[in-house]
Amino acid sequence: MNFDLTDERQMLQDGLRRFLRDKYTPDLLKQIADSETGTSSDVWDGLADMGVIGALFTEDQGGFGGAGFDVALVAEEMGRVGATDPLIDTGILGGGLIAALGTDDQKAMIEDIIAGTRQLALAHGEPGSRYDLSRVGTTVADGKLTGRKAVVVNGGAADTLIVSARTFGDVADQEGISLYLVAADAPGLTRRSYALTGGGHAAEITLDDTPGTLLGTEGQAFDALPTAHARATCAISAEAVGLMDAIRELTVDYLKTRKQFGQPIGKFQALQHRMADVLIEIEQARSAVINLAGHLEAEPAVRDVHVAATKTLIGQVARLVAEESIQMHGGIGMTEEYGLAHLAKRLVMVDHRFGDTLYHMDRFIALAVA
Amino acid sequence: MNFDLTDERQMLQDGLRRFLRDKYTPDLLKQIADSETGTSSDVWDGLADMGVIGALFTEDQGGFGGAGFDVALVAEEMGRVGATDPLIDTGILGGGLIAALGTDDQKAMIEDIIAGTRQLALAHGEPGSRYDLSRVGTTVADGKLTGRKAVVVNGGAADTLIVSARTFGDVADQEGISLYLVAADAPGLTRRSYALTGGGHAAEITLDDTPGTLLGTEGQAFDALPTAHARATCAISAEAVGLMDAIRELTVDYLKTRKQFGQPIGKFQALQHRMADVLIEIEQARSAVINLAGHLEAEPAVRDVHVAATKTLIGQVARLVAEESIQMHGGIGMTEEYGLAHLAKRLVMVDHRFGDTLYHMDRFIALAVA
Amino acid sequence: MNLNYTDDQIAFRDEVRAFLADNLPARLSEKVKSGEELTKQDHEEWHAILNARGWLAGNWPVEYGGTGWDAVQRHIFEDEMTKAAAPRIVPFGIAMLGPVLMKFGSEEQKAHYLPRILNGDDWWCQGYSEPGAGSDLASLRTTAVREGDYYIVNGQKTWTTLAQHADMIFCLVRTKKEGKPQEGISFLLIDMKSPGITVRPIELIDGSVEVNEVWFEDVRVPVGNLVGEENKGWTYAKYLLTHERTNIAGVGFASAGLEQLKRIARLELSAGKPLIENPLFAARIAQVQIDLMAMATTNLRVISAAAAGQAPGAESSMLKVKGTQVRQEINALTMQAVGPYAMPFPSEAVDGDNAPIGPDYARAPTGQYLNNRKLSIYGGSNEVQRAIIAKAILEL
Amino acid sequence: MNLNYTDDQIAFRDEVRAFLADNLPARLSEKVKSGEELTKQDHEEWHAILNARGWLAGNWPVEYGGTGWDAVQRHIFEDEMTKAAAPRIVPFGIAMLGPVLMKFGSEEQKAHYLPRILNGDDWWCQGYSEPGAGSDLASLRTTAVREGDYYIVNGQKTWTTLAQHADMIFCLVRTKKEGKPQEGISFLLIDMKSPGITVRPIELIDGSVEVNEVWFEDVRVPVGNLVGEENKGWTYAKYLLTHERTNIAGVGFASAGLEQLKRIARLELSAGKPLIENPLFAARIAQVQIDLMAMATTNLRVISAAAAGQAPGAESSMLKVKGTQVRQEINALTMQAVGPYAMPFPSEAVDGDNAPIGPDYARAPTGQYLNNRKLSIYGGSNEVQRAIIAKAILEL
Repeated sequence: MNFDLTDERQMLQDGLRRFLRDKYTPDLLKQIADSETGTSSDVWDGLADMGVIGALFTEDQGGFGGAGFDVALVAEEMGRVGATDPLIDTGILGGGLIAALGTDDQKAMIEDIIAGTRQLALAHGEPGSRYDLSRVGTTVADGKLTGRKAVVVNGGAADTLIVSARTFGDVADQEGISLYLVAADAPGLTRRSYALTGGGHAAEITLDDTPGTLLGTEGQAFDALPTAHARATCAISAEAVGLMDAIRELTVDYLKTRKQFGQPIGKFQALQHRMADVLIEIEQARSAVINLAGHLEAEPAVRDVHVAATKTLIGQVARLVAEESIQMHGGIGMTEEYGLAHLAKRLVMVDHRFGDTLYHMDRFIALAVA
Repeated sequence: MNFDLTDERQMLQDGLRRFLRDKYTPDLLKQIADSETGTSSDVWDGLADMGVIGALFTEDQGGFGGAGFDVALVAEEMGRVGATDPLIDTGILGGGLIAALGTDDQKAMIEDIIAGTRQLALAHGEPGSRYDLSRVGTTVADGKLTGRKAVVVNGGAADTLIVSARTFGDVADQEGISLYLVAADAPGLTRRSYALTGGGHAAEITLDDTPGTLLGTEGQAFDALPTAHARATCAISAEAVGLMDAIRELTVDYLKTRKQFGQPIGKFQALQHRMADVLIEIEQARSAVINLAGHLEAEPAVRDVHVAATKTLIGQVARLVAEESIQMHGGIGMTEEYGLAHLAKRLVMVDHRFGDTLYHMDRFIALAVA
Repeated sequence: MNLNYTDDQIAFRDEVRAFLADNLPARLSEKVKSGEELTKQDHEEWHAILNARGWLAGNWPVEYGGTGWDAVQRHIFEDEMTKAAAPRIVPFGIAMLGPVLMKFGSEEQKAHYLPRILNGDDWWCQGYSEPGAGSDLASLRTTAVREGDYYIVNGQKTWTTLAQHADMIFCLVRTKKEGKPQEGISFLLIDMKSPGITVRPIELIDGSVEVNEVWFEDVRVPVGNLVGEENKGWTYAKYLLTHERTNIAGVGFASAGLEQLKRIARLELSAGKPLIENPLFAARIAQVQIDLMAMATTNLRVISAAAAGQAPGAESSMLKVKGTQVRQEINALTMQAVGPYAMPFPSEAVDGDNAPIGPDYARAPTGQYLNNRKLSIYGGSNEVQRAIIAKAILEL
Repeated sequence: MNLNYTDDQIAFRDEVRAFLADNLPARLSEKVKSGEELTKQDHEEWHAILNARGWLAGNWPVEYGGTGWDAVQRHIFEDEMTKAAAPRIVPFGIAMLGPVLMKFGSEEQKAHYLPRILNGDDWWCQGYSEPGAGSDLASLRTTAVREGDYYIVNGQKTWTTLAQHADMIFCLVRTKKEGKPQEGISFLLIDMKSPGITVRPIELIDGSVEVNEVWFEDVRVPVGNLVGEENKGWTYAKYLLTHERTNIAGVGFASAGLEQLKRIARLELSAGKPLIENPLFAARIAQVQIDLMAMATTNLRVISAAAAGQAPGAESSMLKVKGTQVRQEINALTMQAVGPYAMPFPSEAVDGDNAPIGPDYARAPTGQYLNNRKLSIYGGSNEVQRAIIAKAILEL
């Protein structure tokens, strides 16, 4: 039992933290927010150079990490500055699925991903599919895809999309789902990209007889999705803890400086106690992420208990931290200009990807209570 | 729209409050707690003399009240002193069912009830039936009852029991349930009486070929039970509000007098804010009881929405008030000797009669959400 | 004790309901339902319709052109307005300034301003908050120095709602620096077109622009624009605050929000079934519905006491806290109900120019959730309300 | 970062597990499972079994007859003990007084008292709290006045757990009235058989009798019973408090409680189905299980840091608060699970003489719920812990 970082991870953490601290100025955040894609190629190149994208892949896959604790470490640091770079979409979902299912030719793409020269997105969810992984209505005939994909994060900036489609079966069947690699500029593909509340962009994607290349076995792609989502859940949960730490720092600083009735509001006992409760819950969230990261490579039955437990707790604590921090700030916490707004919104929106507290509580009950 | 008491009710409230304040000394509470039956005939006679038992019955039934607001008023005053007298069991459940279902001969008993010379109990629940009103396994053949009845409040002191039994149908069917009047000293009836956590006594009752007299139509008694339970729920909810008021007073007094670190602990802002939240919830509970009392005579579909809503809220607020008040008292709140113990335990136990927060939340969802 | 309306009250409710059915433009109620921001013109249009019927100023006596309604009638009116998804009446002139002028204003001020409020000639905003003085109004720093027939005003106000539309602002300003901090405050009416006033909009967390910073640099205000006596402004402000507290629970908003939540939860599918049939989500809805049922009755108890002439006291603080909790919880559940389609940034999702992203009902909830964080902050934060309860009711 | 035990730790765990399987009397574990109060003889029997194996003093170094275990080993031992439903080791001699004597006691005191603690010759209790001095120990009023070779002790202690069984009490007493209130406190060992000591049991809300009031009236205590220096008792008390904080989260108790809850929820039927299949109740269980999973890891993080030599700081305050919340919630759910059979008064329901009222598993939950209200009150109330967190970690 050991909760210390290995030397390699400690180095990665130190370097990444320094890099992000320097890069992520308020100006950069604004510039990213105002950009067409919600990303910064400058930051992305830097991440690639430092080996941060590579840290999401195992040595077998051509990376130099890839374990749960690598994913968590990187994501937590990204969260700490409110970064919106699409590591989850390009690296974990896109790259992860190619690594899991791809032919040798297809896997060659991972080198580009690690080098930072390729952007991916997983176009899986559809209007009305909510968080159900097996609900796929997009059809495929002769390798041509037709359907609609919803809230595809990084879908506007990606040059390659991984698109799910139904080869056979009913709309909610696990059997019969196939994955395809689709070029963003393929015929019949239209995308409408828009800014997200939590930063970054997503796209609504329409496919109309759009050609794609099969990724993995036809009709048998489903099993790869829970694994990719477990890793993405670990990442977004760790990112949430980074966001919580940043928000906590901001709020504690504010409590120390903002004065009311002649003293810093942090001297008011009611706020002290509430902030103590917030801190306790953040530590709970941190431990939950450790649990998930440490079981990410475990057998699916064990792993999924931790996926469900961790994402439930993260969603709950995220709401508490965001709401309490805005409340303790008062009016200033409501303004877009102040640094809290972006962090708090990004934190709240964590609950809307890869299943919310409701979805995961139901899963946890099924897996671990009854 | 009017939230004032009528003159008659105001008089009843004033008189009853004065009577109970004078009667319910710590000595009396201890004397009742140590008694065989958990009751005081002295108090009971006084309640009868004041017309308090009669206030639970309509004029048609020989009483002088009987509306939801009468029930709530009386019960709230009883709660305010932590009284354990079996008004609910003898008056509302026992008397109410006889008034609803009895023959003219049987109804003559109500006069005795109002006069305070008769004690009743409803022996309906059975081991394992939990809060399900239709789950009856006690059998009846030729007017002789055989079975077990569980946690029959006032079952030890009652001279007459109203016992449910199944004439036909499956164990959980609403159809097929009959009610019988059974004398406490009837052959084949044994009772084991014991003290309750919230004060008063209950009994486990075993019936072995015990004779009873049919009350109402054979096999068709079920419909009377939800009505009787709605009235009992109104009473116990109002009693809970009385208990909450008493506990709040005790706690606020304690906060004003108990000193720590050189000042009354009521000056600590964290406790002030928590106590304010407690107060807000008590007002919610009070309003919930008004809602139920005001709809107790409404059609069952409307009434039952309020039964479910009110009992859910009461259970939640009861737990909050009991736990916060003990916590704010510290060690002294844990001792049996101090007045809080009895009140807090009685309040917590409210959730274990007539359906708990879980039961009523499920009911509310079925009746009012979907 | 009687929970039902009297026959007269029922007749009044029916009258209001019929009027709204006939006179509320569908275009406006659609905007309200979808959570779209209303323009100044929208508000003016609706005010004019109500004013034509004599129903704009529910809390004004008849002599000033108000309705003369009692608290129960006002409640019924507000309740019907909310149910019909009518735009809320902009409170600054009608609900806030009006009562202050009637009680403390000069005859000239009353004769001049009150009709202009009703007619929509003046759009008012409120200049209370300052940077560094939120719930702590006594530490106000904007100054007004008398020079002849004018006050010269310097300083900064913030959180000034809809100042970008305003013709006039009523302001708390400091006219004396000595003595207790509350004592040197005056209540001044200022023309927003005066030279030296700058308005800077503040973008809020949901992308909306409804509050502003207002700067005063050597702004000249005629002494005739002082309300009541100099240095007595704190008294008038407190009087106004108690009037601001009517409908503080927001029962109507909560009821409308709950209906919206249930509608969405019936349409959204989770694992192929309506979300509202998910027991855990149903329980969260049930919880807030149960809380709301109780709160609505607490609200009526307070209103009923007010109609009987009792002054609203710390009970309104309890309603404020519980009301915001209920509304914020409904907002959170509604945002949760729309699932991944809660993610698009509100201003992109709500903007009418593009086709909507996701289902129609998914456009508003995230913005509402974010924007309504303000409920527990403004109008006296919930922390301030708890302090009032502890002091005034518990006497701690 | 590695969540798994090392091979050595696994071997140790297996060794403990095997020992408990062979040596824990079933009679004792049955009592623990049913929530029955243990007698003094029960505790002594179990202490003797552990002492024979050399495992009674997990937190003592080997030289004093302890195990010399590190924090992880202690955690494994406690975890296995809880899983096996072994009686907890009575903490007053072993966990509390022992470390203080080792660090601050004289050689004579160590030589005399430490072996007697292990052998069960002395049953100790703790004399800290007084009426009017709960979390605020500095306002202590029991006095010890030196007269020749004796201190004369007068005053009153309260909440003295198991004093009715005790041979000895370690006490904080005031030996100086001047200066800061913390400065005049001394740490004294007192024979409970001394003339002038009166013990009065306090009946708790669940009917149990585990705490007492202890009066001292001119009690003569040899000066040799002073630990360390006069007026330095506050330092020793604080040292003891940090030691009391091990296992403060009560993860083992919570895990055992959760198992009990689930077992009951599988047996209880609601509407004909096991209660655990009710989605709302399942969600409440899930919530506390999720909280516990995270808390258990927080606990290991703190233990792991302690094993690496870091002093436990305010993290233990976080564990205290969360630990009590989790355990109290489990208690509340378990009481709810047993339904109407939660109503019989605990001492009647648990009393072994009569046949049980209701199902066997229904006897304990109400008493456990009521009794465990203490968790958030004693050992530094949760309010005190929040203050520590705010000060030590947040630096507010």
